[in-house]
Amino acid sequence: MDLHEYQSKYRFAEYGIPIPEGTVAHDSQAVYDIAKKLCHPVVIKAQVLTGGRGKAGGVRLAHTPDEARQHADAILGMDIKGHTVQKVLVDPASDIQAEIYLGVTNDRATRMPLIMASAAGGVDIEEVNRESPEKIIREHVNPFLGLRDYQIRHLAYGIELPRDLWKQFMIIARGLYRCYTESDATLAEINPLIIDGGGNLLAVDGKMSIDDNALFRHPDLAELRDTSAEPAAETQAREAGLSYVKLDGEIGCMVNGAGLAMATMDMTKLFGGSPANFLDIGGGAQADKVATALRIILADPNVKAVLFNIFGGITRCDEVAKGILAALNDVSVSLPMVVRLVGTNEEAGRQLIEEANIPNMIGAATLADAARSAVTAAQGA
Amino acid sequence: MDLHEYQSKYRFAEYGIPIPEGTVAHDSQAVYDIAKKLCHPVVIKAQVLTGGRGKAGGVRLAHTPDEARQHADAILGMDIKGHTVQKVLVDPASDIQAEIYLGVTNDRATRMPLIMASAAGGVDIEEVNRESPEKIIREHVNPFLGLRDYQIRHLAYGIELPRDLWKQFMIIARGLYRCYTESDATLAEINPLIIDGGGNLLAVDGKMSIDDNALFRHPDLAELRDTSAEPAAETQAREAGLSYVKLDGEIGCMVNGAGLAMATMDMTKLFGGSPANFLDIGGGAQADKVATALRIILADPNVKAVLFNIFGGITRCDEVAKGILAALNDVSVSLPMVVRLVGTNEEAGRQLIEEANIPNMIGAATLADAARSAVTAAQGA
Amino acid sequence: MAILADKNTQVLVQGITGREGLFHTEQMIEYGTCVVGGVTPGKGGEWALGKPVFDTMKAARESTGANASVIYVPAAYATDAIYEAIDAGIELIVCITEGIPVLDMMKVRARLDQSGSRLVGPNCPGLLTPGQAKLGIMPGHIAAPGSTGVVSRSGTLTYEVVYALTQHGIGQSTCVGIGGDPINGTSFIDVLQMFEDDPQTEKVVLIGEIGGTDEEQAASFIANHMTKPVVAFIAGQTAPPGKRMGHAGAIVEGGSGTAADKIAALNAAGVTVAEHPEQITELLA
Amino acid sequence: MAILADKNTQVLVQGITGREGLFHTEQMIEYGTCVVGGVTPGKGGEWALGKPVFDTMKAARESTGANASVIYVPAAYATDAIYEAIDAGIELIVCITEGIPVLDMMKVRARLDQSGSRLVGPNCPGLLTPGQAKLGIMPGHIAAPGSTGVVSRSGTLTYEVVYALTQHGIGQSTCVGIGGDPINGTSFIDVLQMFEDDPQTEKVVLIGEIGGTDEEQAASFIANHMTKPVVAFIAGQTAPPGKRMGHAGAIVEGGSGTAADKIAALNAAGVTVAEHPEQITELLA
Repeated sequence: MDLHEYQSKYRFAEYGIPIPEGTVAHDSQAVYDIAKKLCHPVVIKAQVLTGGRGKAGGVRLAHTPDEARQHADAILGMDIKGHTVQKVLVDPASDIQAEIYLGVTNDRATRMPLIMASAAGGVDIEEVNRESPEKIIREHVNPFLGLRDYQIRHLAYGIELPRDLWKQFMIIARGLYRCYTESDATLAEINPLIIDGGGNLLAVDGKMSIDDNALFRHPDLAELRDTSAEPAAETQAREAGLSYVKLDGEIGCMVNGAGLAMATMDMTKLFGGSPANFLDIGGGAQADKVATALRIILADPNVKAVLFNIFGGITRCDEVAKGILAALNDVSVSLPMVVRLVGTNEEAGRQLIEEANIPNMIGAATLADAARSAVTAAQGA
Repeated sequence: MDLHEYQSKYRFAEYGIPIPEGTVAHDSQAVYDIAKKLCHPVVIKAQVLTGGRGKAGGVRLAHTPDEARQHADAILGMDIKGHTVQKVLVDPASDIQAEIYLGVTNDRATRMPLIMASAAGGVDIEEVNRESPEKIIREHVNPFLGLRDYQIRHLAYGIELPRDLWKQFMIIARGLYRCYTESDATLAEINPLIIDGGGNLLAVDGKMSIDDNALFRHPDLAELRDTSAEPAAETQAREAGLSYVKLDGEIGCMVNGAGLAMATMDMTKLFGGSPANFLDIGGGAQADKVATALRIILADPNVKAVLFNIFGGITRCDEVAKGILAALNDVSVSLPMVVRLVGTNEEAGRQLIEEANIPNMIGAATLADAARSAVTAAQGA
Repeated sequence: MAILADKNTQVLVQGITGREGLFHTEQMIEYGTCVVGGVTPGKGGEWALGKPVFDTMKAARESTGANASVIYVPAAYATDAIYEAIDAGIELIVCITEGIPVLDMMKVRARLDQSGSRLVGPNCPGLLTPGQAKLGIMPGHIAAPGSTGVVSRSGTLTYEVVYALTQHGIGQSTCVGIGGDPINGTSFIDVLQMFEDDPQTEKVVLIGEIGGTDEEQAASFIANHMTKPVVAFIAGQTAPPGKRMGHAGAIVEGGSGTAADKIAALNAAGVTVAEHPEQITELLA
Repeated sequence: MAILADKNTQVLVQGITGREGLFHTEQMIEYGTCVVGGVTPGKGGEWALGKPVFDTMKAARESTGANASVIYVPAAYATDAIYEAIDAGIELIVCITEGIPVLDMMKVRARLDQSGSRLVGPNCPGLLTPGQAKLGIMPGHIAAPGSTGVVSRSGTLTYEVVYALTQHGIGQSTCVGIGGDPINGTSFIDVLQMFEDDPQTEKVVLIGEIGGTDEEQAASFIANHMTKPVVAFIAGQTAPPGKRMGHAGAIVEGGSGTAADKIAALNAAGVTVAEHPEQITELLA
């Protein structure tokens, strides 16, 4: 789960990290008031859970409250990569002398937390990593010992941080690491961490991602989830215990198991189509879950055909077929549907689907057949 | 540093461990008031930092406030192994159905914390350990992972704790372990942890020792030190940075280094004497430290002779000699003194001592000579 | 022979009296797995499916002499169950549980590295040695004994492949689901090494997916240390970067971990990569 | 030959610009120890006693190629210094610092066990290979080269013994103070093994004290694994139980750890135990 910039920064502040004294606003009048109160040039920043808002015009500098209001009018409601801007953060503009990157993440390869710093902050750190990886100083953290002061010094030394800022940097890095572990984050980064005109460090932009698996022990963080910012279908799916990701294609996929779902998506591509979504309905195939999944798939106007690919393992295929048929009593589907059932009792399952004799539903024996049929059906629809 | 029973139990309570709702009192009127308020039979317990208070009559049951006052009169001011009782804990008497032992300590051999439980609580656990070690269930704790619930269950299972008490026991054991680590304790024990008439667990007696080396990060615990309960000389020594332990013999020892100090004590015994103290003056031998040490030694009326044994390593023996002589200007010593200086510049050091021509001070070349002389001097004094 | 488990493996079930645990224990027993007991705290002394239930793994291990365990306990308690199994000296621990936080798994891995235990999973279907033993939730009847080893990060995708193999007369030595989480106990390389050393195994199927660099590491291992032929499949070629596809491990992180990178690495290592799961059977023939 | 350190050992001093660090570094250099630099956070780039000062051990190690370090930093920072030295890949770490909390040392030990580093100390005088190198605070001139190895938990008591040996013409291969804390990096057994393996060492002096069971373990090791003669001395025969005698390690805990027990164990192992320190010289002759 990703946090907004303002949520991340407010959380950083709880760990002693200095942030600009900004405020979130939902309308331009509030932006005007905040700018007036700050009595300082302000930056108005779109709060959306996606990258590239700067290029999209979602970050603007205003010298007067009036200008702030105008910018807010422009930004609020703006669409950035499919996300509608519903709130902005109004921060006092900073006098930026230098931009540093500081981030903690999970390193899968070493199975340890990794803290990274770079003097080349303010830009996309992945680009820095690709183009000049030596500009990123890295320290792996022993999960039992936590981040040690000497590791922070190693970072400060590596990025050639002026000696008089080491103490501030130490407090910030310690805070960021504690924030990362105590939040069960998979990413906690400050970019940029600036040196301002007064020679102080300030976390001007921040980002956090929380481990979804750990939300059960962080009810306060779980509450920060901004469902208004995510497609309604994803919210609906999560609440139903389905795993759903919207994509751009025309073939709606309903599969049990994440790996099989990805393989099914890949298969539609292989045969010249393209998947409209990733959707894992999990174990079994109870009618109500199938029905919810169908509704979510059909709500996507791009979808031209639906592909069911269910492996009957512990749950038998005849039961799965019954689940699908029961769901179709609830949800009316006019689009073509391709059903592939495989595994235990697959013959019986297929027979049930055939006997139901649903005109817009066809069976398939192999995954290749199923994908081919779905692509053909989508093209014909 | 040892904590009093009441200090230990109050601390346990902060970690969710149930304790009797008792109060500490310094005089018998307060004891009367507490007993009256509790409206229940009470136990009056001497708070002294030594064992065996029960046998000494320092723990008594009272059924009425008047009886409580009488017992308090008897206990307050009592001498228990050299400690004067200055306060008592007044606890409501418990209905004891069973007595359990539960303790956490550092196990030097495995270098891990060790948690132990026994159904044979209420008595000296070291005796249980000697006589029937199988009655003590032990779990070593990985210092990085902390005490895990399954380890607590292993203890509960091992001591055959009734199943309906497991949940309470879990909370208590978790609390005790947290209390142990967060206090940097070397020992945290509940003995007995009783099952009362209502079928609940209750920590009726408790004991904690804190790692002196860790007090720098526990100012709250450092403040709990009860200097009124320890011999004045030990307080004085600690404040001067000396390491001092009073013993029963007649030869006052002043040595630099703990190992050498113990060897010196042993040596007096070997030659038929006995040490009045352990005293390590640490590195070097500045005049003011020597003077303080001398005052502490001389304050002990049993002391009949003083033995200096100083190894001049980094500090040269002539400097040590000067320090001793300067201290003698401050402190007048009428008892016989034996001085042995060994190591760097020992000749020069000895010469200085001889030239000072102090009538009651004699030099010695070897440790054996020094000890023999001191024993003879003490016997003659 | 086979790898990891066979008919002599003596299995304890952690969480045996839970809904999941009970259901799958029954399936394991039906399959012929030597289940010797189980653990559910607070239920020691009871019986489940004719097997003794213990309060702690230590007691269970001492009473039964088991050398393996399968964990079916909720995520909040699963790491404790793993540590308990390690402390009890269990050699093979299979953790089915899904949803263990990453930071917890980092500590589990560090603890495992200092122990004599092997962990398979978490968030995995477990493992199956056809005709001998089933530790986990793989449907037993889809498999058949043979000489092809299967190792996978996936669940139903593995079943799909194993079932296809069986239907085409290609039996399996052992099928191992290592799990889809970013940090797990056993890697592709660990299992590949075992297959390489196992006389029964002649060919290997590797089923990977996007995210992380396990497949790339496997490719390098295959190139340098394996003599047996490997056929691979990588799921997630159409997954967009940065999105979580069900498995916590299946996030394409910053340019690395894409299907294309993995396929390229495997091809470079001389591994045949199937275009789709059903092609695996052809490529093995 | 000798053990642990010789004239080729390249030493970094952690806390080189502190009062203690500076004083003892000077003494170490004077003795001929190959000190190649030091670390004091925030003073990187400066020089101390003609040696370069670095901000971090990693930088110091990379610049100098040092393989040993001596730590003279206050107790509150000493564990961090140890971890830093381990992470920098230092093979021999000598920690002089006194007063490190026991719980911290438990973690240090667990970390050490997974590393390639050896720690001597903390709360120790360090080690001395006469005529070659001095890592710590032992007065250099009290020792002389020879074939007797000395290992001790004590400070000045060690000096006393070493000095007596030297005065009686008995030179030392290496003198090692392992420190008086309840938990330390190197045990008697570790050092005894090294002396047993060291061709230069012919006899060994072991100086123990009350508390713990290190001497008992040493006795069992000597009985089973040592061919070279060992003479021992145990301090603290007159210490009352339960009282802390300066060293945190010197507490007689619950009946075990007494001098009598230790002497009995050593005697049973065939070790000659001196009645007093000065007798050691006689017993060695």
